[in-house]
Amino acid sequence: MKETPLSICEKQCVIQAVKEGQRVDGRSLAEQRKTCITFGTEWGCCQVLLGNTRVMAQVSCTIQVPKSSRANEGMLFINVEMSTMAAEHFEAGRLGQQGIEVNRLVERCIKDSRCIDLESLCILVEEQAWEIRVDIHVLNHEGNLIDAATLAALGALCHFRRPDVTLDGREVIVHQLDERDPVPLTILHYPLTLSFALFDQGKIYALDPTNLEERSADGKLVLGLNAYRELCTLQISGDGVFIRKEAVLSCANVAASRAVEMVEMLKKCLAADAAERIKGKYDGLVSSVALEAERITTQSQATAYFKTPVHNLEENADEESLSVPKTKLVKDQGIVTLETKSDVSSSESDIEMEPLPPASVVKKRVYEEIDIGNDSEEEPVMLITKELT
Amino acid sequence: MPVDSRRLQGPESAFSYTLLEKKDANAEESILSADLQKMLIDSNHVRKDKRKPTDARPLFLRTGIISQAKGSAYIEQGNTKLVCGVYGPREVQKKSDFRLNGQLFCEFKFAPFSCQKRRSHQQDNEELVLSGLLREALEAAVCLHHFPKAQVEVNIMVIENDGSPLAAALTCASLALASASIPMYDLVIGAAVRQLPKLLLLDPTKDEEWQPKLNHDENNSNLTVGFMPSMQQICAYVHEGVSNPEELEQMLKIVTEYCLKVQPVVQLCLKETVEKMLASEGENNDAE
Amino acid sequence: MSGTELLSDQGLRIDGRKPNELRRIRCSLGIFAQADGSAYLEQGNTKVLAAVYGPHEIRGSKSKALHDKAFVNCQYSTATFSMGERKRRPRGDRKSTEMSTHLEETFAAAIRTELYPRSQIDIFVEVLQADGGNYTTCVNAAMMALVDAGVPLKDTVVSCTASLVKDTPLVDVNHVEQSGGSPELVVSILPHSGEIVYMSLTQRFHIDHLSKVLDTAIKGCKDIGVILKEIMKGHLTKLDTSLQAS
Amino acid sequence: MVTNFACLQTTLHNFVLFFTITFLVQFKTHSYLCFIKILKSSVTLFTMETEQKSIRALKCEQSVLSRADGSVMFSQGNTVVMASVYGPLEAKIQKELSDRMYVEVNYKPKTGMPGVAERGKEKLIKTTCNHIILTNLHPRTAVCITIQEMQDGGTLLSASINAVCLALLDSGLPLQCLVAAVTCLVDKKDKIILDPCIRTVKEGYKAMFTFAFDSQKYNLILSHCEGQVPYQLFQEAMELCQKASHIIFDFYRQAVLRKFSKELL
Amino acid sequence: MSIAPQLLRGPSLMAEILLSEAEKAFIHHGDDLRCDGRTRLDYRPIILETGLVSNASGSSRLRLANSDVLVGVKVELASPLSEKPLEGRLEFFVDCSANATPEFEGRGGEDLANEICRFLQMSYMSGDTINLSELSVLAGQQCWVLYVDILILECGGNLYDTVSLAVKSALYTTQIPSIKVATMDGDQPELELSEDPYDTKRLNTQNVPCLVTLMKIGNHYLVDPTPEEECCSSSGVVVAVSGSKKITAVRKIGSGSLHPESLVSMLKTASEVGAVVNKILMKKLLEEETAGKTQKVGFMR
Repeated sequence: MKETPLSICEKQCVIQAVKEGQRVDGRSLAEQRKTCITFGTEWGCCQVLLGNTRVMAQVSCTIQVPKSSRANEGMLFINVEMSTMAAEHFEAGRLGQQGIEVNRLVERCIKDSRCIDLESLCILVEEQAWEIRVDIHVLNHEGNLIDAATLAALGALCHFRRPDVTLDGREVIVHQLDERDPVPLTILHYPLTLSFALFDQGKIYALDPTNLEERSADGKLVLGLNAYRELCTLQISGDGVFIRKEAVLSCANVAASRAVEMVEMLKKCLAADAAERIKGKYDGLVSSVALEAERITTQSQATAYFKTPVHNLEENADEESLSVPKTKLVKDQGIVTLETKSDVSSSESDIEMEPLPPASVVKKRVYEEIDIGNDSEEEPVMLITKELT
Repeated sequence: MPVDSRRLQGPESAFSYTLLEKKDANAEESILSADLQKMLIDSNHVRKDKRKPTDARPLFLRTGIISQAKGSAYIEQGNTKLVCGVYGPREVQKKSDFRLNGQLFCEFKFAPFSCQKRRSHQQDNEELVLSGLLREALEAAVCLHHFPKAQVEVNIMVIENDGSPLAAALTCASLALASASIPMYDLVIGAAVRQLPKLLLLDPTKDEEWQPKLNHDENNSNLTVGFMPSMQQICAYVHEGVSNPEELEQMLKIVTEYCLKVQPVVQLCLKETVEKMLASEGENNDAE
Repeated sequence: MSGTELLSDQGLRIDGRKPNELRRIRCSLGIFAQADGSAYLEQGNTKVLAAVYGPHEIRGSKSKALHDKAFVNCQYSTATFSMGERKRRPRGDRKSTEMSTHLEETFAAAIRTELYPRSQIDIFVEVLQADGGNYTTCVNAAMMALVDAGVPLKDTVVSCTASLVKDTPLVDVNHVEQSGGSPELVVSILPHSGEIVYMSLTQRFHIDHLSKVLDTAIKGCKDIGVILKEIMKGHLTKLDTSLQAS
Repeated sequence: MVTNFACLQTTLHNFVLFFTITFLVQFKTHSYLCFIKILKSSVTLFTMETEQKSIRALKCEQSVLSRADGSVMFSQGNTVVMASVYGPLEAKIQKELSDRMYVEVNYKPKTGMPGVAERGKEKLIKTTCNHIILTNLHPRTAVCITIQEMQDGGTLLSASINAVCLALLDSGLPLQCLVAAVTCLVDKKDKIILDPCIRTVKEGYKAMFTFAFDSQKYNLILSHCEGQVPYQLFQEAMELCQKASHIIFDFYRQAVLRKFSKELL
Repeated sequence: MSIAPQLLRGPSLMAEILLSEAEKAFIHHGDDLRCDGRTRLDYRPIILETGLVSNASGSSRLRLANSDVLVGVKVELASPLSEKPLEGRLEFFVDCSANATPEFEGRGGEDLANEICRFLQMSYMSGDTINLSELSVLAGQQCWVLYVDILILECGGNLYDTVSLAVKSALYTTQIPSIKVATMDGDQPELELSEDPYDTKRLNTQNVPCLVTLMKIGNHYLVDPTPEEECCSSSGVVVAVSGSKKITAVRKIGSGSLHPESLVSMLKTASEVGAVVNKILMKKLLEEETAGKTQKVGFMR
């Protein structure tokens, strides 16, 4: 499948807006979309939402023979997977040019900046070492895959715990997770990427571009930074992009301060996750299903507006239904009780927002969170008794 | 090498148990060609399978064994067994491959169990080259201008390899093409010969085939030829090993003579095929 | 970091150059008969061959054709024997594909593609010997091949690397300096306007140094630009005299 | 009806199950059982205590992905999968079918490349989809279904099928019926555990079954079995799963209800 | 059926050349005089230079008219094949650079490369070409592997011959480091590489075969065909001829067929031509070696 081509008026609208210092989703030029990081039950699973862009990373490890050129180091392998799920023009099992670009940038940001202490992954010199593999799955492509992918990869690496090993002479004993506490990776610094879309011959730059902005821009500036304001990677690319040195420097400064905030946030999320785990009854990604209705924010409406205006016409006749009132549905049989919660918190933010013309075509989402009893898997939740049939 | 993700793979470090068989590697390497000759043939000039040097193995041919194919054939040459299926002519699938003449696509495949060492499901380098040789040979025999813009596919599957697979494949493929009613100038008959310093062995088995080994500097080689008997033309010629031009001439003579002997056998098989076809058509007509 | 080894106390680099000194550049144009344009370029021990075919009709699927400009197609390939360790595949790996993409983007910016709508220009580069700065040498060689082919350009593109050792920026990094753990900044510019068309960085350094290193790289680019322009001129006068002679 | 038996054995007391059956034509559970009964003639009947007869919490979020035509993030207990549907699309020439839609299913594991196991799952899901989608309404087109494993809670196959069904519902492709898949296993003490969690699966089991039923008459669409148990247990497990499928269908109803709630409230 | 069509198609390299009827007629019916003034058994001028690639243990660049080939030989230690524990091995790899023709872009040149590669392997397999047991370091455990990497930079006809001459020259210059097996320390033998970079040994390449391509055009056959001539011919033979005039491999190329008699006569001619080519090449290589270190010209011409 080919990607739906971008119409000239869409492109011009974006460019014009940017020139006036505005963006189609209402952000300012140096503003990022809302970022949300969640972790799975397994070690080393991290899902990142950057606006509507959704990326999941999973870290796994195996014992391998180290490379002869680096006999006392473990290995890090980064693999980006893009399937049709993320966008219609991606093909499962085959990375296109875009995929390779993302893969290489993540590799350069995380692997080449040596943020993981690979020497600590060596078990026996020249014989055995851990190979850490990061699989990054792009689930939804709404622009700025690179930032989302690096954040997810870094989050997953921070979250990951490998089984402990001990040496008995030259024999390696791998301890199962329940036998001995697993060991986290040694992270030396936290590198992240921040991307700018470049417009108007490199004079205007917009942080965290959406897909629409990426496709209308001249090119892209990707900066890899850590919390110590160190540059880890940098790339300017795009068909016919020109940029002056001054612009690069000012982007770098903006990005450096952002990177500090992002690393803070990631650390907070990691700490929150650890606290949850201690409490027990941890269900990982389940809680991110039907993620808060907060996500109906200004941006998502705007992107939706640009994406499929006609498709959503009937669906959104009235504005109030944006916030679904709290309801409790009780099944007639009296056996199955379905509780339905709905988050109303979003409605406030919506009211404050300047409605985009035409307001009626704003796409909104309805979230269902239909719980049957509580979420624990320990106890049987609901019994199917004979009466059911 | 791309990883085959469609099949369960065996452990990488596995190897054939036959390598562990008791044999003195040093001894084998240093066998002189004269001794080698003694190993392959006894003092009465009789080979291990009771053949004379210039005898070929018994040949068995049959057509129409793949019901889905336009034409097919099966050949048994001693223990070398292979099947050929012919599909087409049909439209060329890739439009950029457009050519005014018809095109031949050949695939030569050894079944995983056909050789002593297990072969992979994916085509390896040797199979690719054999496919190319087969294609070049058949292109000379098939009237490609009769089906412009179309393609014919020839698939060879070797079920058991006991020497001279390419020779058998050539005969089998031409028979299959003929049974698929693809216009041809002539049948292609394949034949192979093994050269030992003072002796030529026609239609060598796996053990008799030439193997790249040290110290066989004397005249020692293997030749496979595809011959079109009626046209007196050679459409395939592959020689490996060390020989003089004069010896090659001698080898070629033996091989072409053999091909002339095989020709009527293949013709007979083809005749039976046509008769059977006519008979079944007649039955159909009667039924109507 | 092995800074002490890479830069001696006398301020000389491992191969005896000064920090702001380029490696020797040698170049010859028109070395192939069949290509429309070709060039061979040496920057120190890094040796690259480039060939240009086109502008010609789109090859393969017609869907690649652009209605308003030429489609620039590049391939970056490395000879298997070009490095110390043997490379298993000359191309098709992710790094090579990435390089190809960047070459395409750079030359799409430099070539006056709007003159050849619905056509294609092929640029193939082959690294014969790799000794650091492979990508920059490829850009420069490809540019010379384009000049040899007579493809109209908006401006020449030149590329150069820079690094930072002991807070001293180094220009035109070789393989030892690159693999010694020091950062490498690759910059491609249009020398007339000084605008950056491509830039990439591996390894880390503090953001405060960026300005300094970037300046060094841009200076390096401009110097290379001057040298290449001389070579171009020499080639053209030679062509001119040979034409007049005949 | 087409059935594939990988392996089928009958012993005196034990009915050995190690096979995968895919029905291309839907038929009644009853007749399926008859069919199996014919295959095994003498089986002593077991009366089993079936203990855990529960299904874990179901949760879903439809239209999670902005680009797909239909998408869902679905959780069943701790199992989380995401499914997306793109279609009807223009089919590739090689894949084009003149009389119906081509269904492409991609199952993506969390780590590593998809291998043989994933292809097996793809095949099962594909045949199920072929059955429930009214493919003949869109000839010469394709639909692309992608399933991403996100968290393994023990029942990935059944969760995937349920997620695909929800995603198809979300995409608005015309369907013949809905499908609900339920997994159960027989543990070492011959107890049937419905919708097992990952810990139970890892503890080991005698057999694991996944059944899928349609929404109209709760007939069997898919049956995937591994392991060896007496026939009686198999029958019981299937009946249990059939009952459990009602909950999933109820859940679907609620999900759709939520999606179009404004019209009802 | 999952046949990748590009793998089954022959090299379509020469499809681009357009020839007029008159040109074709000249090539077909011309007397013992070819378009470029040669007779049927003449080669075009050859430029050969060795030792151009500093990262390789042996290298050569050979240009035969417009056919340009660069060969690098890398020497590496590896474990021998389980079926041949006492031998080292040669691994050929041919890469058709897209510089030669855009057709070779991506994997376009792979089938041609495979064909050349396989034929080289075939012709080097016979016992008297290279003594592979010389490459054994530690029986059954370590051996030298010579990676012969061939880079085809331009195609101006007669690739087989060009490649084989370049490979032979590269092998001639290949330096294999001296290695010593140190005293058995327990059961673990230690390999000791010589400190002196000039302490190397060379292979005996006297008998390494050269390939001779003979193309059949009309009623004649000729050596060293130009692309135009290749285009006019439907068949020919490639013959590997060792230094001792022996034939080590033959294969028919092209989609045409040959009469047995003409085939035999082609083989005889090929062995004569091959012997001469071999002799001249060895002489020139020796000359270059004895001339000592001169400035490498390479591509700077």
